[in-house]
Amino acid sequence: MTDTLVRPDTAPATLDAADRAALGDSVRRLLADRCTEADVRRIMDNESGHDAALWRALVELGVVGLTVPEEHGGAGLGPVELELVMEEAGAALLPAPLISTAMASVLLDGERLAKIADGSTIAAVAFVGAYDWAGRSDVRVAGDRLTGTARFVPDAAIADLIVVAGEDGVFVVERCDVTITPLPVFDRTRRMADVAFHGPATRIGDSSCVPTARDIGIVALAGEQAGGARRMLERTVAYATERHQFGRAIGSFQAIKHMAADLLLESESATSAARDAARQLAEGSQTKDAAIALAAFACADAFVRVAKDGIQMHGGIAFTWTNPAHLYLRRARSGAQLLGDGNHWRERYIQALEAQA
Amino acid sequence: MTDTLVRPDTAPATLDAADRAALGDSVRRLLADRCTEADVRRIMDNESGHDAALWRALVELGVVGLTVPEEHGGAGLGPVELELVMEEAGAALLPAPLISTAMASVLLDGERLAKIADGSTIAAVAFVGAYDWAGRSDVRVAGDRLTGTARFVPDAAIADLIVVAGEDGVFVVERCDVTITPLPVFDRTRRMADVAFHGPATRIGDSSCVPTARDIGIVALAGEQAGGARRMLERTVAYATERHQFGRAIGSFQAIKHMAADLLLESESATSAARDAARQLAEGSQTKDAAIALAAFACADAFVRVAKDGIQMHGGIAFTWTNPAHLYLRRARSGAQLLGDGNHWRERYIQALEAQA
Amino acid sequence: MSSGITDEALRAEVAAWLADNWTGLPAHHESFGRDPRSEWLAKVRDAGWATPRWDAEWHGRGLSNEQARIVERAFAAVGAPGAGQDRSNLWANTALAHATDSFKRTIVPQLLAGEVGMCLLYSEPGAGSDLAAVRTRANKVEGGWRVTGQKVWTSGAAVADYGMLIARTDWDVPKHRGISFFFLPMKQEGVEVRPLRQITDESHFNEVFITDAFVPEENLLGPLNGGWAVLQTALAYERSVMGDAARGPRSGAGGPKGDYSLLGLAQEAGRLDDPIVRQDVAQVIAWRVLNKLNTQRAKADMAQGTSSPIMSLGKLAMSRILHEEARVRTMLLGPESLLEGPEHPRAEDANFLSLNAYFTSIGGGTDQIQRNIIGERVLGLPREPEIDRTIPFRDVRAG
Amino acid sequence: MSSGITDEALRAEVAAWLADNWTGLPAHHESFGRDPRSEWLAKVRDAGWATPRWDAEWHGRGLSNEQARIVERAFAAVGAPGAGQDRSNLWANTALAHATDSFKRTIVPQLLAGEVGMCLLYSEPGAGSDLAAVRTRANKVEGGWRVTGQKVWTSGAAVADYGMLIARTDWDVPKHRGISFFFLPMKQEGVEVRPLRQITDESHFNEVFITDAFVPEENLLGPLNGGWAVLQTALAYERSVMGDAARGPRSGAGGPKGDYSLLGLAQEAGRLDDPIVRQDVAQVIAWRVLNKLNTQRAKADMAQGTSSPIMSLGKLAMSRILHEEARVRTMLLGPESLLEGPEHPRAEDANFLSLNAYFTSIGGGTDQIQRNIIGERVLGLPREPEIDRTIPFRDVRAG
Repeated sequence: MTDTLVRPDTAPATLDAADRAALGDSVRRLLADRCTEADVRRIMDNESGHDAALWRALVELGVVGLTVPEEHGGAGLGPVELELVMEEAGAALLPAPLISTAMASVLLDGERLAKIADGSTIAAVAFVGAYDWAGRSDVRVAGDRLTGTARFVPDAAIADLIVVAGEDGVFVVERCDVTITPLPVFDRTRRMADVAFHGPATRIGDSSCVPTARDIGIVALAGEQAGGARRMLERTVAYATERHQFGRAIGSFQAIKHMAADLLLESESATSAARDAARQLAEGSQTKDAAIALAAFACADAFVRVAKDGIQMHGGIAFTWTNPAHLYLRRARSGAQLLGDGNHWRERYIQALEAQA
Repeated sequence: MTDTLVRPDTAPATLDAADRAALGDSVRRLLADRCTEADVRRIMDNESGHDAALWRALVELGVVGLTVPEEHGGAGLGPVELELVMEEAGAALLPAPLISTAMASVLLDGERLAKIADGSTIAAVAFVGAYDWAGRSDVRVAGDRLTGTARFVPDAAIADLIVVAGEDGVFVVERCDVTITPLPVFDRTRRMADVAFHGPATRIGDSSCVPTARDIGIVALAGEQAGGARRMLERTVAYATERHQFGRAIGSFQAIKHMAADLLLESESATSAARDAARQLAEGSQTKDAAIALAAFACADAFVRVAKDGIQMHGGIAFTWTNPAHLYLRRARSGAQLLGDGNHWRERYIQALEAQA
Repeated sequence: MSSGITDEALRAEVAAWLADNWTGLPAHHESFGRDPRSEWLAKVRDAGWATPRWDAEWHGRGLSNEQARIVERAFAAVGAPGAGQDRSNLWANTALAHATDSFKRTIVPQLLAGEVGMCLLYSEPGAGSDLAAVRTRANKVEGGWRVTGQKVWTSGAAVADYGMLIARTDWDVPKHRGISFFFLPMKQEGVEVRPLRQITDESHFNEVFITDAFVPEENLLGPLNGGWAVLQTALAYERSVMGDAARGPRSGAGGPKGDYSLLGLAQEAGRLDDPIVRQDVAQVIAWRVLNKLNTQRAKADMAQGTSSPIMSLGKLAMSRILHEEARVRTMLLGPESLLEGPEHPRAEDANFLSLNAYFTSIGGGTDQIQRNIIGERVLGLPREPEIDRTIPFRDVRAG
Repeated sequence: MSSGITDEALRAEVAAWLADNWTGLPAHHESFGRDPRSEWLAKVRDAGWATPRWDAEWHGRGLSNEQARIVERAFAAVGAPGAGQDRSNLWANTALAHATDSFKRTIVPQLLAGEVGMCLLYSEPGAGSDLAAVRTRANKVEGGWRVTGQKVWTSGAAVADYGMLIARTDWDVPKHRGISFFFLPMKQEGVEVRPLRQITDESHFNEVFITDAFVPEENLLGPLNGGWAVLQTALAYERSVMGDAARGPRSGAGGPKGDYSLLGLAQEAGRLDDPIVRQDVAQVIAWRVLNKLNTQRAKADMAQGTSSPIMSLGKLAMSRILHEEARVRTMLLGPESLLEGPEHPRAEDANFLSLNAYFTSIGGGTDQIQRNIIGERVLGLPREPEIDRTIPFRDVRAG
């Protein structure tokens, strides 16, 4: 078996440069219209953290089914396009279960896939066992039955279907068969829940797709972080250009200017890492494990740093709730714990390099 | 047994503030006169790295016998005064075996001590076994015989006496009974040699004083590093004030000014750490292990950072051999490996904190 | 100045006074606004312990610095507040040094007893790092001035009786030379206080909207248009205490506090066997301890009459400590750090700190401004050329 | 511009030419001074491969960028040097763009064949970051100029035939407007070259003392007093290749080289089981790989005709990488890092790198200057007010 493609059984199409640019543009336009800062704040204050109308618009644009094969009603595209879309999602702080559905798209089969693509099902993915990076979940598999609790499952509270992925295989469980406990989260643009299992579950596959699902998740998240970092830097540079102190734009002071230069290096490096990981995953490169690991920590670290230093560069205005800077920091912090933290992925990176050598 | 004082059997005198200031002044004056940059470069280029006349002057000032009890012809002072003297030594990049003789003063007995104080003997200390932090030496003890090689022993090539300190006790070996191989070193103000033992050795004590000898070494080294950092910062600030580019002193640019502010924090913290470790060692404080460990890594890191960033702040002029900036970096780098590196002492620090808790 | 009393006699007198008078305070008190401890503080003031270094005219005893510390230590030993305000009370010091005679006779005793609530009206939306760019205007009218403008980052404004205000009184001179300093009465129409929501979702600060508010002539401190110098002395008081004063995690249940709290958290979280964690925890604790050692050394230097460069480093040091501690706390907690709210106090601490660290690194002068100050005033590096220092404020570009 | 040749035909032609002509080069060559590969390079030039994008007049073939890359790739595939100098040859590009007609007819062919040695005479002891502050003077005389001054940081000066020189030709205008750009003949009395001892104890650079040296009229590049603009285009060439070009450890025996060499060193040193080491090694390797990915992306962007902000980041990135790699190498070696000399190649590498990293972080514009450039030219942040930009150079404070 190979885990080099999004799905072992379908080769993802790859758009040419012009179509790729058009895809990015269309997502950017949609989000500029439907996912403004005011929209983000409104959705944050929702109990569910979800906006069904916005999700519907994303379905219609084909973004939700982006990596679902065409035969199941999706766009049949791959990691490269997913990463591109996620850069826009990150820039706009889009509160929507795109990473979850992208990971689920790798794990689900025929009809369930079609329902992801047409928007009638939202799926959340719980990694368990060896794939639960921090070892917080205690889900046990006995035959086709699941018990125990999966912790910190993104988007579980709005999911119709919970996909459980671990070394014992892939299972789906209907919402009605689990107990979902939404968690109070620091980043309200990315909701989490604990999911308790009481037995009923359907095994839909072995564990062979699980690494790819996680890799797709990393690529999507890395794209989000690269896009978030870039937008936060743009906002900060714009503010530093317009804000005057001591009769000068604060961006003319070396203290601010030099921080901005360092952040550009972070943000551009994140973009390079995310895109390279996407490309290597799409191509099934021999060195993709290293590329994925690199993107995982480089993009997370970059987004946190750009958001952190960006607030500092703003000064007092960014210490207020009404300024959006802290929303980027919250998003950066949540992403940095989602599928493994920096130390975890630096360790996996060096393991991958050792394996390559 | 107690290892809270310099020697278990002698309480070190402590000078009052005025006498302490006078001691510092007298050392500073001597070094300003006899250990100029030109002197340091001349001694660096010596084969031995040693200047007997300068050493003699230090003996006469009482610096060499500073921590030797008065009954053996020393000044009978303690870690606090040693630290103070070493700040001046570090500032002047003094190439002289002061740390070695201070450590030896803790380990040696009556007549040998007197010969340290009167300058007729130079002693080098080789930590072996559990006290060899990096585990590079392979000295074996069989009864009163020593075999194997102690590596990276500071000042061994000019020593009359090698003091071997480990968990099996303290031994002295005459120069004529060992093979000394001087090592080519990056910091030529601090020479090292490998010392091969061929049997003959005299046991002069058990291991009870060994930790104190190492602690005294750390305090002396920390003082040197704090003094070196401070002087390097002063030089850098002076250059940044006098050097003009773009019609302005470069120190008026935030890029330089803000680095200088950060370095002041490093350099002042190093001074605080070194003095606190000296005080706690002198007082036999319950928390002295933590204080020693803190000084060990804080002062080493601070000196390296001030020297490193100081070169950067100078610009091209500091990339030349004739500018003394690199001499500070060399000295900082050698000190950082002398009695344990930063990671080693951070680990020991947290062990000390655990033991305190 | 020598008061003629011996150290022993002074020690005995203050001990006896405390024995007679000190019975403790109500358990809870709010630190802004009118001080509920006023009754006690008035007693301390009247006994001469509030301001032992000042003359009797100002409720003091004309003691030397050394003797005043005897008084302070005696109060500290029993936990009684109120002594030594001649060093610590920003408001009273500022008023005594700069207020008109008539005003300070009224206000200084009240300030020493905490009978009036105070707030600071310095920063504006357009004047943060650059306080001299304030655009709040005070126009001369009969008997005083009429003030209009907007202030931000004001603590305690809602319960304050006076605000220490800087406002522009001359627009046709360079910016530092057209500012005056006032005690603005807060309880009047024309002063509106709105809470400011912080990124931590708390509201410790306010915006203050001032519209045609009146400040009487006698409430001017220092000369008209000489407010910049008054402000500098007031800011110096603040800065000298800032390094120690950074606020820690807000939760009461987040494990042991203080310099070594990270060690406890690492242990609790079962992470203390990880060598990487051990290095990071050691480094953050080390910075905390070094900052404390620096401060002790600075205080010792100052006691000996030497000026110390170290004091000004405290705030900058604390800023690095807090941001780095937030990072390490987050690393220790892993996914648990995604949570917030009172049921997750350790996560709450880590997240709160990750945001509240900016209170130290931005508030009261950003780290960048702090580095300027250290570079120029401590290390003596040359100032940056200031393009707006010599032109009339009207012509300065703002935004 | 289209040359009319198809890709296939071009590919065939260059392959055939290489098959006929390329037989390899002498194993060893010195990279400064007269190029011993001149005979080969002259052949490449005359065949039109040295400058395929240029017109036939300048030994080129008027190929498009894409077709020129076909030529370059064909040369690279067999390891033959000399192709594509229309992008890489600093000297020839500068001369072609700015030299007088008569001078460039002589010099450009020689430069393409490496028949003349070149060096840069920009920096001075008082003009490092601030190149526009040069004080070397060129005074007009019959038939040319007489030059007097001191230059530093000159590579290859001892074997150079010409130096690209900036010198002041007008002292009564602001600094950028009184500079001229020359090809100074180096082999003359009045030009003295002294090796400069670096902190690494090497001497790759020289000081050049110029005393009344003569430069003929036709060796002026660009307009008189218009040298600043010429310099800018020359510097742009340099900067665009700097990110990749930082020199690594000098020892030949210091373990595997390249992006992953730290991994090999850690293994060799028996330190790869230490989790702290693993984190640090991973991070440094990551930075190297990220820098490479950034550069690839920049090149791809430029190939598509978009300008890329990433290119300018390479040097800054490399500076961090080298300093940090020196730290990690030192940590890996422990006390072994105290040593130097050829018998201790791993220590030699670590120590050399700890010093030579400044070649990248200071040389060719300090990191601080790079951050200015990135902030201003890439991010579009406003320039710092420059106090000496508008005053006559005579009046500028120097030191």
